[in-house]
Order: sequence, then C-alpha cells, then structure tokens
Amino acid sequence: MVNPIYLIVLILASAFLLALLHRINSFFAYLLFYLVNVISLTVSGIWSAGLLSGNNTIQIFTAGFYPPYSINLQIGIAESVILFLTNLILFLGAIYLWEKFKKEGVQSFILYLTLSLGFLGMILSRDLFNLFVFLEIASISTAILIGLNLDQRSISAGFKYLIAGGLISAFMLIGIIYIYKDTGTLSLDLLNAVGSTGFSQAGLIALFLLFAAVLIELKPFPANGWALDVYQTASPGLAAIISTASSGAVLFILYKLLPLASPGIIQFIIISGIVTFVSSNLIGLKQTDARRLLGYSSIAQLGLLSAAMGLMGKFGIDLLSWQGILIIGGLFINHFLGKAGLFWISGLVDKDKIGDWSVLFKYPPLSFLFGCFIFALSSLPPFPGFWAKWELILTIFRNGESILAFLILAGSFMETAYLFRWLIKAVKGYNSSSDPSLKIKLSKLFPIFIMFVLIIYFSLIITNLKSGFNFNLLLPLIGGAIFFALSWLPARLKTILLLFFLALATYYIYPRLTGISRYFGLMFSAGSMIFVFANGNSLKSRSGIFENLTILISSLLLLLTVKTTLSFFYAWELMTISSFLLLLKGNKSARSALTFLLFSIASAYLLLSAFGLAYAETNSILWESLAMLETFKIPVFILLAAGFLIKSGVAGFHIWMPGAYAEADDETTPLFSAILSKSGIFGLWITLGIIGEVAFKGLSFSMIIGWLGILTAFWGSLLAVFQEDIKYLLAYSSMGQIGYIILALAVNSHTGWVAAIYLSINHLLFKGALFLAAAGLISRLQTRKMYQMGGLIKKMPLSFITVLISIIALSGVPPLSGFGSKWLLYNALLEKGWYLQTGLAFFASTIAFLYCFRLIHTVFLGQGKPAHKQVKEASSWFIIPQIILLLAIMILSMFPHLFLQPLSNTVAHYLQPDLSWQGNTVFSSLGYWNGNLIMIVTMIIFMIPLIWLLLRIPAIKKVRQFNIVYAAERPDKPETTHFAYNFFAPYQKALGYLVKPVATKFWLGMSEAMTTLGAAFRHIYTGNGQTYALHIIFFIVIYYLITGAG
Amino acid sequence: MENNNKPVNLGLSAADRELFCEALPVVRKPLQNFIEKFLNWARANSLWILGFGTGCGAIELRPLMTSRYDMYRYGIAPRPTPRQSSVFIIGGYASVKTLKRIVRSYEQMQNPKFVIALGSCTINGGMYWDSYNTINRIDAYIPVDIYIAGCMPRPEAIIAGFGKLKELILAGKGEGANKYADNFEWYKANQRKIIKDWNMPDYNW
Amino acid sequence: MLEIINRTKEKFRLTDLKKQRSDLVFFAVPRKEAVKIITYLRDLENFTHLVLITAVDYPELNRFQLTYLLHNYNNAVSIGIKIMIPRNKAEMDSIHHLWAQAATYQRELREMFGINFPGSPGIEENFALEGWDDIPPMRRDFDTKAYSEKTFFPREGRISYDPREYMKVKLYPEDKEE
Amino acid sequence: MENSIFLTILYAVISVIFITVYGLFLNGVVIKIVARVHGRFGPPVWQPFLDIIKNNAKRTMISHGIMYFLGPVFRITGGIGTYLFIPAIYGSVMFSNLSFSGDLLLVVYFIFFGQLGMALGAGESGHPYSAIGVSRGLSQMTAFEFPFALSIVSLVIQYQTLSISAIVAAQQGGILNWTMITNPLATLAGVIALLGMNMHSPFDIVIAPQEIPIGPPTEYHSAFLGMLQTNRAIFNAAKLILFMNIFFGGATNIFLLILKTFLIYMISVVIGVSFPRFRTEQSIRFFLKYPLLIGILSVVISIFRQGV
Repeated sequence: MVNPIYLIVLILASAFLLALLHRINSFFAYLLFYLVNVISLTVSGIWSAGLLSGNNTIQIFTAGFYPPYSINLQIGIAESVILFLTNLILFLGAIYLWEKFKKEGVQSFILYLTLSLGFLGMILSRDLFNLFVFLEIASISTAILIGLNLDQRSISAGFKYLIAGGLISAFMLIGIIYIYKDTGTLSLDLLNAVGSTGFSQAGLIALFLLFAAVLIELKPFPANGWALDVYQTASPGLAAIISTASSGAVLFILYKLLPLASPGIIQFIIISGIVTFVSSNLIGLKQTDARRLLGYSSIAQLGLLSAAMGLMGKFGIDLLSWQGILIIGGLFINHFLGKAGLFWISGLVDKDKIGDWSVLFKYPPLSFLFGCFIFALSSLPPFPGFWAKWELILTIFRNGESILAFLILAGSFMETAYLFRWLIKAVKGYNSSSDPSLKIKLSKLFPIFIMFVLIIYFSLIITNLKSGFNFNLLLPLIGGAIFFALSWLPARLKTILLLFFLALATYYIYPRLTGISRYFGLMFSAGSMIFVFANGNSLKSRSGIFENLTILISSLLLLLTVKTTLSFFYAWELMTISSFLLLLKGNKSARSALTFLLFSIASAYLLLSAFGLAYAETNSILWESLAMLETFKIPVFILLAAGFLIKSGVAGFHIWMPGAYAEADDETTPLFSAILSKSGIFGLWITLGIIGEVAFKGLSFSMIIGWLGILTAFWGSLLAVFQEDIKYLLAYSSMGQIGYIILALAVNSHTGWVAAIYLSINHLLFKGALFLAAAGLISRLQTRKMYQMGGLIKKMPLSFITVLISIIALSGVPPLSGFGSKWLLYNALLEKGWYLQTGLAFFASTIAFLYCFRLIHTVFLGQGKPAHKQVKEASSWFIIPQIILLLAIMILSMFPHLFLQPLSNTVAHYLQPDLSWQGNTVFSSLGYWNGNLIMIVTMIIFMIPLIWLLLRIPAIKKVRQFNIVYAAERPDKPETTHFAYNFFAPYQKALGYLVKPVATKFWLGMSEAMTTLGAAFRHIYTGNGQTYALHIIFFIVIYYLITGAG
Repeated sequence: MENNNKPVNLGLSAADRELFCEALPVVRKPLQNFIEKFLNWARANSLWILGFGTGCGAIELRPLMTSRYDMYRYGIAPRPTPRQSSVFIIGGYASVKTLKRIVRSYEQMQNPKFVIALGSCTINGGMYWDSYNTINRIDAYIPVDIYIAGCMPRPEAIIAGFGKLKELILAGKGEGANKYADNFEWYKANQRKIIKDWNMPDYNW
Repeated sequence: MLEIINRTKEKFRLTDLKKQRSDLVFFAVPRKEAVKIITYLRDLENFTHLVLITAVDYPELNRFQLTYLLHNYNNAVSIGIKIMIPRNKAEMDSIHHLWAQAATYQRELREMFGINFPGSPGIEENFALEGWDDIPPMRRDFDTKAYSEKTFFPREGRISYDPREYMKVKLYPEDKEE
Repeated sequence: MENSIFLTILYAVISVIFITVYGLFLNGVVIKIVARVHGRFGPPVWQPFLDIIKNNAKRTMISHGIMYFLGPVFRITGGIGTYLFIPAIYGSVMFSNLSFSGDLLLVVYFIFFGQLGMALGAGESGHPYSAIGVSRGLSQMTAFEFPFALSIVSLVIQYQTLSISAIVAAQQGGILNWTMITNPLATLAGVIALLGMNMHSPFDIVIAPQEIPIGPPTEYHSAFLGMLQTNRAIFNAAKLILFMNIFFGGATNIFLLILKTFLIYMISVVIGVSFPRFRTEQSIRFFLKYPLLIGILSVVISIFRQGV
C-alpha cells in the first residue's frame, strides 16, 4: 500500500509546483491540480478497498520517533473510508468549483490543495499536536478561500471564521499544553492507554478545553454564528465542503478523542449536541434564506452526530460495532451526501429566498434530485438516515434516556418542517412571474448526480443490511422504480400495468394474511384496484402519479404483512412519503401537503417513540411483544393510539385531513379518502388488538378513544354541512365516517369490531364512489364549487345514480348497507353501555343527512346552468369503477349475511361473539335485523305507487327547467333561481358557533409560537464578530459550569 | 303532435327558449260516463282556490276564510300555488301588467280548472273602463266560468258564486281549460294584442 | 323661511316666487341652474328630504313644468322648485346623485310623460307599462278613452253619461224643464 | 310455508288499508276540531278523501324529470314501510305487520327513507322554495331527532331491548306499567320530538305558508299530490302508533289503538293551534335546549336506575 507520507509530500510539492507551473502554462497547472485530486482519491480508495478486504491497519511513525517528536499517522478502516469520502467530496468539489477557481487564479488551487492536506492530516494523524497543526492548516486555508470571493460579506465571513479559529486554537493549544504537562505524551494511543482516569484535576480541565475546542469546530449552539455567516455567504461549492468534508474531519477527530473523554465530558458532548440540534432546528423554522437554512440544518446534523457519538460513548457501544456504524455511519453518510448535494444545487439555482426556488419547476430532473436530498435529510426511508434514526432512537430508549429521544424527535420534526416547506415552495411555488431560466453547467450537475447515485447506493446497502434482503420490504421500492422507468408511457397503459402489478402483489400477499388483516387486505388491494382505474382518464403520461401509487398501495399491503415494528414503521413512512408526493401533484395542494406531511411525521414520531419504549422494556421489535408490556403499557398505548388517531384525523388533529383529501389530484382522491384513511384504523385495530384494554385508575382509554371518535364524527359531519366545495364536503364527511369507525373499534367488543370493519368497507365503497363521481364532475365542469353546478341529473344520469345510492348508503337509511353498519354500531354501543355516545352518534348521523342532501341537490337537482349545456356524462374511466362500487353496495345490501357472517366468525377468533344468526336475520342481545327481507319489502311497496303513477303517464307532460310557478313571474336566469349557496343558513345561525375553526387556530398559533421562538433565538446572531467570539467564551464557561466536566 | 313544427316561443331569446317547454295545450276530453259524474262531484266539493289579489277583491276574500263566512265548510280551501289549485279567483280590476301574470298563473293550473272573476272591473272595466291600462273584460283573455258582479261583491255573493260554480261543475260544464285549448289561437291573439313585451313562452306549463 | 329664501335669492336667480303657506314656498328657476340650487338647498339649507318630483303638461305652452318638492326637517318648511322645460326637447338633468330614490321618480316621469333624464340609473326600464308603444299616457294629448276602446274589447251595453249633466239631472231634476 | 307468506301479505294489505282510512279520517276529524276551536264549522270529516279523489282526477300533469316523478313514490313507500315495520296491535296476528324484519332502530331510520326521496323529488322540480323548505326541514329534523334518540336510548336502558314488541309486552298490565309512568322524562323528550315530527305550529317551518308558500311540494300537483296526501295520513298514523307502542303501553285492540293515537295526536294539535311559528334557527335552538336536557337527564337517570 501507498505510504501516506508520499501523499502528503505529493500534495505539498504540487502546491509549490502549481505556483511555478502556472507561470509557464496554466493548462498544465490545472491538469496537475486535478491529477493530484484524482491521485489522492484513488489512493484513499485503494486503502479503503484493501482494508475492507482484510488488510491490517497501517501505523506510520516519521523519523522513527514517537510523538510529539514525529508525525504519527494511522490508516485503519474508519480512517480510510472517511478519507476516501473526503477526497471524493474534494474532487467533486474541485470539479464544481472549476469556474470559480479559474477566475480567482492559481492561489485558490493552492489553497484548495492545502485544505485537502489539512483534512488528510486531521484524519490520519494520531497525535494531538499534529491534529492541531493540520486543523490550523485546514481552517486558515478555508478562511482565505472564503475571503478570496472578494465581496464584502464573504471577506467579513472569512474574517469571522479566522477570529473563531483563533479562539479555538487558543483553547486547544492551552488544552494540549496542559495535557502534555499532565501526562507527558501527546500520542493518542498512549493517552488512550492512560484514559481519562489518569488525569489530574488540571489535566481534566485541559481535556475539557480540548474537547470544547473540537466541539466548537463542530459549531455548537450558541457558538456558531460565525459558521452560519460562512454557510450563507461562501460560494456554495465551498460551503458544501465546509459542511461535509471539514465537519467530517472534525467529527473524526472527536471520534479519535472519544476514548479520552471522562463521563462528565461525554455528558458535555451529549448536551451540547442535543441543544444544538434542537435549537438550530427551531431557529431554522423561520428561515427563508436557502443557504442559511442549509446552514442551520448542517449545524443541527452535526449536533445530532456529536450527541450520537457522545451517547454511544455513554452507553459503551463501540463505534466500530455494527450498531455504532449503523447509527453514526448512517447519520454521517446521510448528512455528508445530502448536504453536499443540496449546497451544490443551491449554487446552481443561485436564489437566496426559498420562495424564488420555484424556478426548479422547469427542471424536473433537478427537482427530483433536490427532493431526494430533502427526503434523505428528513431521514425518510429508504435513505440511510431512516435506519440510523430508528436504531438511534431505539438505542436511546433501551438505555433509559427517553427524554433525549423525545428531544431528538422534536428536533427532527422541526427540521422536516422547514426542509419540506422549502421543498414545497420549490416544487409548487411556480408562478409565471418568476424567471425560469437557470444556467445549468454540466460541471456542476455532475457532482450533484454523483451524490445522488451514492446516496441511493448507500440506501440500498443499508436497507439490505438492516432488513436482511427482505424482498417484501423492497417490493414497494422496486415497483416504484419500475414505474419510474416507465414514466414515459401513456397513462392508460400504465393504468393497466399498475392493475396487473397490484393483482400480482395481491396474489403474493393475500395468502400471507390472516384474520381481520384479510379484510383490510381486501380493502387495500381490491379497493385500490378499483380506484386506480380512474387514472386512465388522462391522455397524458401523468408522470409522478403511478410511481407513488405503486409505492403507496404496496406499502399499505406491506403494513398488513409485517411482523416487526421496524418493518411496520418502514412501510408506514413509505406510505407517508408516497401519499405526500401524490398529494403534491394536486393543483393547489402546497399548503395542504405541508400540513399533511407535518401531521403524518408527528404521528410517525409518536409511533416511533412508542416502539422505542416498547423495545426498551421487551427488548424485541416483534409486534406481539407489545402484548407483554407491563411498565410501559400505558405510555406505549397512549403514544400508539395518539399516532394512529392523528393519522385517522381525529377531531382536534383533523386539520390536515380535509385539505389532503380535497386538494389531491382528482383521480387519486378516492384512494386517499377511501383507502389511505383506513391505515390509521388498521393501526388502531392492531393497537387495541394486541395491547387490549388499558385503563389508568379506572379510566378506560378505550372510552376516551370512543369519545374522540364520536366527537370526530360529530364535528366532521357538522363541518361538512357548511362546505361549498364538493371535495371539502366529501373530505369532512370522511372525517365524520372515520369517527364512527374509531368509535366502533373502541367499543372493543365483537359487535363493535364487526361494525368497525363493516363501516370501513361501506365507507370505502360509498366514499370512493362519491369521490369518483366528484372527480368526473370536476373533470367535466372545471369547478369544485357546488353552487356553480346544478340540474346535472339530465346531463350526467349515471353519476347521479352513483351519488344517490352512495348517499343513501352513507346516511344509513334502510334498505341499503349503511343501515346495517349503523345498526351494528348502535347495538355495540348500547351493549357496551355507552348511552350518551349513542345519542350523539345518532345526532351526528342525522346531520349527515344535511350534507348528503345538499351534495345531491345543489349538484344534480335544481336549475341547470346554461354554461353546462354541452356537458356530457363523465368518462367511462370514472363511471366503470363507480358501477363496480355500486354493485358491491347493492350486493352488500341485498345479502348482508353473505359478508357479515364470515366477518363475524373471523372476529369471533379475537373476541367473545355476541351476534347470532337465524337464516338472514342477525340477532344481538338487544335487537334483530333482516336486511334481505327489508330490501324485498321495500321494493314491493315501492312498486305499487310506481305502477299507479306509470298508469298516469299519458296525462303527463314533460316540461323544462323554467316551467315552475314563480309567484306568477318567470324566473330571470338559472343562476339566481338555483338555491344552493349557503344552503343551510339557518343551521349556521343556530349551530355555526360550534364549527369555529378552533383547532385550526390552535395549530396555527402553535406553529406561529414555534417560529416566533425560533426567531427570538435567532436574535443572538447579530452578525458581529466580537459577539460571536463572546458566544464561544460563554459556551465554554456555561457548559463547564453546567456539566462540571472534569 | 301539438306543435306542427310551427315556430313557438318567439317572444323569448334563443337562450331562454331552451329553458321552457314548447308544447301547446290540448283538449282533454272528459269521460262521458258515471265515473266522470263521480269525479265531478269530488271536484265540486273540493275547490282549492288560487287567490289572485289584484284589486280590492282580495280584501273580500279574507272574511270568507274566517269564522264568519267559513268557506271551508263548502270544501273550499286556499292553496298557495297554482299547480295545486282548481279555482282561480281574479280579485278585481286587472291592469295590462297584471294580466300577464294572470295568464301565466292560469296556464300553470292543471286541467280541469275554473275561473271566478270578482267585481265589475273584471266584467266591463268598472270604474276604470276608460283607463289606458286597465283591461275591460277578462273573458277575452282567459275563459271565465263565473262572474260575480259588484264593486266589490260581498262575501255572501262570493259564496253564492261558488254555489253556482259547483252547479256548473256537477253539470259537467266547467270545461274552461278545454275551451282555452280549443280557442287557443284566439285567446293568444287577444293577449298578445295588449301584452307588448311578451317575454314568456306561448303556453306557460 | 324668509331668511332662507332671501339667502337663496342672493345667490341664484329665482322668479315667480309664490308663498303658498307659511311653510311652503314655490319658485321657478331656469333649467340650467336647477340642479345647482337643489344641491345648495340640500347641502347648505338642510333640505335633506326629497318629497317628490312631478310634472305637469302644458301642451298649449308647449312646455312641461317639473316640480321638485324639498323638505327641511329642522325648520319644518318645504320648498317647491318649478322648472319649465320645452315639450319638444323634454330633457332634464338627473338628480339621482343627490337622492338615490330620485331615480325612481325619474323613471316614472320618463314613462308617463316622456321626459328624459340622461344618466339616471335604469331610466330605460319599464316601470308600470311593460312594452308601451303609444305616446306617453300622461301627456294631455293622449286620449285614454279612445285608446281603451280601441284596445280593451269594451263590453256592449255600457251607458256612459257626462257626469256634469248626469248629476245635474239627478240632483236638481226641477231645473230640467228650463 | 307458502300459505303463511300469502297470509302475511294479505294481512299487510288489510293493515295498510285500515291505516289509510284511519289516517285520513284522523286528519278530517282534526281539521274539524281545529275549525271548532276557531268558531267555524269546518269541512266534513271526509273532506280529505274528496281532496285525494279530486287530485287524482286531474286530467293533466307535468313532470320535471325522473326523480321528480319518483319522489312521491319514495315518500309513500317510506310511509307504508314505516307502518309495516311497526307491530300495530299487541297480540294481533293481523296487525303485527312485518315487524319481524327489524327492530326499533329500523323504524327510526326508515322514517328517513321517504323524506329523503321526497326531498330529492322536490329538488328536481327546480323551484327555490322547494329547496329552502327541504333545507329547513332537514335542519329541524336533526334537532328534534337528538332528544328523540336519547329518549329511545333511555328506553333501551330501561327495557334492555330494541324490539318494539318486547317493549310493548313489558308495558302490559295496567297504566302503571306504561313508559309514560315508569320513565316520564323519556316520554316527555319523545313527545316534544313528536311535536317537531308532526310539523304543526310552532314547528311548521317547512311548509311556512307565509314565506315559502308550501315548501317542498310547491311543484307537486294532481296525482303526485294525491299520493303525498295519502302518505301524510299513513305516515302520521304510523308515527302515532310508534309513539303509542313505545311510550303509552301499545294497544291490544283496534279501539284502544284509535283512542290512544287520537289522544296523542291531540297533543300536537292543541299545541299547534295555540302557538305561532318559530323561525328555523329558533326551532333548532329550542330542541337543542330543554328537550335535549330532558333527554340527557332521562338517560342518566335510567343508567342509575339500571345500576340500582
């Protein structure tokens, strides 16, 4: 293997040579520069390959002496990998910076080489003093490189960097001197042998100073003002290097020093890291400057990494162990690749304000890369951060530091919030006024693309490592990738393909399901297949829809099959992102998508904490292990229930729901409302099914969930009454129906569960049909406002029939299937003794009549508008699935026992059955119901008056819409004759106070408060170098006092 | 069949024409047997009135409903919409503007329908006989079954008028609707003569 | 009252001043100044209430006389402003900007007398006579009896009397012989 | 078996004819009574029959569309269906109707069937008053159904069953066993809800003759209207029988049924002639105030009594 000394010499020599060569021929100089970069990269690559294939660690001592009299270098696996990555970034960075360097002249090449030398030393060096020297080399060359930009802000930033660097070196030097005085050596190996216990009191202080200096290099809160200015003003290519390579090198120093740390210092590292992580993310919330935002994110990530390192130290986990690599390596790779990519993209876009990033709209491939990096940074699957976060959180919980875990989750949540705000602004914020031209240089695109390839590569590696090549887990991603590759195909073909794929997936997964999961499987697979069909309506390729549909549906199916909480969480997050991306495809969905994502992530983090707590107690990630909980039974139950309830859109947390259902693409909305909403129900069912009844001091949690359910039903219905937008009406109606399902589940009895599943299936059928009908309407009328429609029964009779049957099923009027579900629900409630809930449920179900009638009346009845004279029936891509759904409703209604009897038998495996059957009549302990007979009786009675009226047909004259009695006048125009707007004005007068947007205001207030808090924190960054210096001093003093390190 | 491809509803704009039914009324022959007698009996004893309070006659209808004259005991009841009524009461003088509404309302009633016109004004214009805006005789525009003279007729007179109407109906002579359909062209011509801004369909279904 | 008239007189040319009652004064003004005077009376003399606008037809003078009646609530006095406009060019400035309800009066005047008020809202719309196509019915050269007989199918059998002669005979039958 | 099906159908037909005749006479008698209260004679008691015959005898009809056409059919199906799912006379085979196909919940929900169909038919007529009437009617309906639901819940707690026959059976053996005595609060809440259902003053906001001439049926006429009137009689009687069954001990023979339903109806009638009309939001607030409190109270008290 190549001796690293040669590399150092090469770099130094070529730095000198460059200056000479440049005078002769600048081309050769540039060639030399890139050659050196390539050589370093290759050499470090060879080292890594060698070491990974089992070669021994190399130790090098110059001049045969031990430090401090010589340079001591070591190349182990960790060193070589980090060095390789650093060189890679440096190499790609050099390509990226090519134009800038060419403009600034040879000195920037030289400085860049010096910088790389500094990194090399920092990574390889094994003694304190040399570490210090290389650190200085790196930081001085960085400062000058920043300053070379020659604009006022960059120079000032570079100068602040120098001030901070000076202070840091002062502390570091003091620390090193005293350590040497105390121990007589500077070699890390020898020091490690001494250990922190071998230090005197003064030596411990020195150690503290040393660690503090290293930490400050990692930009902890609040001593990071200088770094932020650097991130914001330095050229993005450089900022990427500072954020990734130099931070990586410093982190590596921390890693090397970690064995020296005393418990107090470890505490110090942890607290400093967590505080930095949380507060940076908090401040980041308010940021609108793209690079500063990236800066906060970088700082936060470094905080998280250092905290994670500290925690590993505290828990005694070897960083080179499998777990340590997964956590630290995962987080590091994630940050390293993602952040570099984002910084480089920010250089390409070259817009300060995130609002101006909408120019990305014109460059789908770049948007795609951008989105990938954002997802990676938000630690969503399958990116490395996801697995690292899971492992980290579980490890923290396992070691009893729950509060830290919650803090980290809170910080991640905020980071996700601002990153996605940025993403949405970039993807959806497009308006014609923004200038869409970008100068895309291949030299700049290439490094970004490499980052993307690497991050995907590492994702796959880690996913496979962690999940053990589980084909099921990769199924959604493979499906998504296939459709991504096929995205050029027309939508109709892809629809057929997707149906085929779904059929295969169902065929594969369905036999693996048992019990109630089968019913959910039926809903998820068969239901999806019906709804996917509507996507064929479009003649365009509808790129971005099918990929996500595939991922969404297969991850839903995956949810049903998984045995472990990890796989569940993985599928859950996949479902979240894919549904978020689908939602983002809607026309005006930006705001709703963000709300949806935030609530989904919050819900996911609640689940994650629940899984963590459960793991802490049972030391198992199997779902079944949750049943064995003792200590943490209540908190785990609460966290799980809260997570799933938020995802179901329970009252108070419902504000994401209407927007998500209403603003999504019209063709995908049925899927959202009818199927995706059941994922929360499924989770809730698992929770109730596995953990069972939980009570705290006699207060049953099922009871609380039941009340939440019924309140959701009530508010959902009431809110739906006052909507003017057809999709919002349906969305709120879904909220109401989900409320019933939650209520029925919470009853936790046989009838209750049967009712819940029956309600779910019913809801899927009628709400899917309604949303499909709405999609058909919107596609024909180009409006969503119901009062702009009217009289469409004559134009779109099939859609009318769909809506008619669906609302009868929805409102629970016999003889259709809705009544069966209502009957089961009330019986369950009454048997359980939830009497007041029954009353309220009844009230809510009568309120449903209001919006049902309004839906059908204002759209299909009343006066048709002249503007819609030419409107035709919706396309058959919408109508066919509707007919299928209607047939299903009719069959369920005619022969309820065909479905209910097996369902009831299945549920009987879980709970004591209370329903019995006699022929077609179902008996509960309270009442009985024969759906079949009711249907027949109703039909017969219906025929008699119908025949009488049919006999009168010769006397009947068919008239047109204006042939109405109108106080002896003739109506003026249909628009003013159609009574539709604010249809329930008296109801609004009487009960409108109940639907004031309290929840919305509360959440808006919360987010306002958070951003304000962040902004308040932000005020400590005055932009003044002296203040920043003061922060550094404060940081050291305060942390010393708090942790009492030493 | 009613409309032999003759252009209709020409008073309406092309856009409005699509909003109105274009058919014209047809004669609905009564059955010539005992069933019709029975039905006529029912019709005579269930007179639902559409009060058209054009003039002072409307005042006289109020006491008719209240306890003193109690028209309900004769099976007479007010109805709020022409669709459901069978007797159209024109309560006094009718201006040209009102006539338009009278025609609309009359045409919106269902066959068989009867008209009672109250007061001198409806008979020959009464005290407004030479006004530029008050029509002189209602029966030139819609078929009238009963005229009740007076300025205004008292409620007793109106009840007597209803009695006469009953007799007419029982005798099978209350065929105003058919008469209107039969002489539709004539009635329309008369109406059109004075209703200048004809912005309604030819027959208001 | 007197002061008001005097003050107004100082500023505008008022003619044909006639004190009808202690609290009601009529005067004539030229057509061009009418709106100015009405505005003045409304804004500076507190005649905030437009009681009516009406017209009289003088075919013999070939003129219409427009009368605007204004009322002052503070002093409980009224002023009638008379304006003569030529019959062949029956046009007057609209005052709907002073009182929105004036538009209704003006619509009526236009329909019944054929006096135009350019710019008044809805002035072209029908008021009571939908689709009238004869000369405006309130003009004195319009023969309403002839119109009615021509239009409304007069019923046979009506006997009409000259009221003056008829009442004479009815009330003083003894004079008949003379 | 076939014999029994035919018998069931025959009984059902007889039962429906009985209820139609009874319902129409009930209306006639009530109109007469109201007239006497006003100091009038009023029409003969058979006037409703005449009106229906006359309406069916109209020679022309107009139709606004298929849903308009079907509206009255839905409505009368709702009325007859509601009646047929209630056992009318306790212990009588002929008048037990088809109550074996569902329980109290079915009846309560089936009431909506006709209303929904009718509302749709009225909606297609395109008349704004129809829509306003339906909007008012539905709004009020939600309000009075809440106390009614609570009173039913209270009954279920008391009798531990949803079967109407069982509830009637539990009330046999004297007036002291009637729900009216054993659970007065539930009865009170139920009866107040009944006032709303019957839509007499002060709750006649749907028809509101002064504002929206007649509300939903503005465009209905001729045979359509005849059908609606027939339904009005049947449906009214069916509701009264339901209330008689669950609150007032049911009936063991026809005469008792007529007497009890007549008396229950008189509650509505008397209140109807004594009060002016509410506005819609007033009516909603009214039902969600005291009747609701009474309903909640009756449930709470029933829970406690059950516990004891």
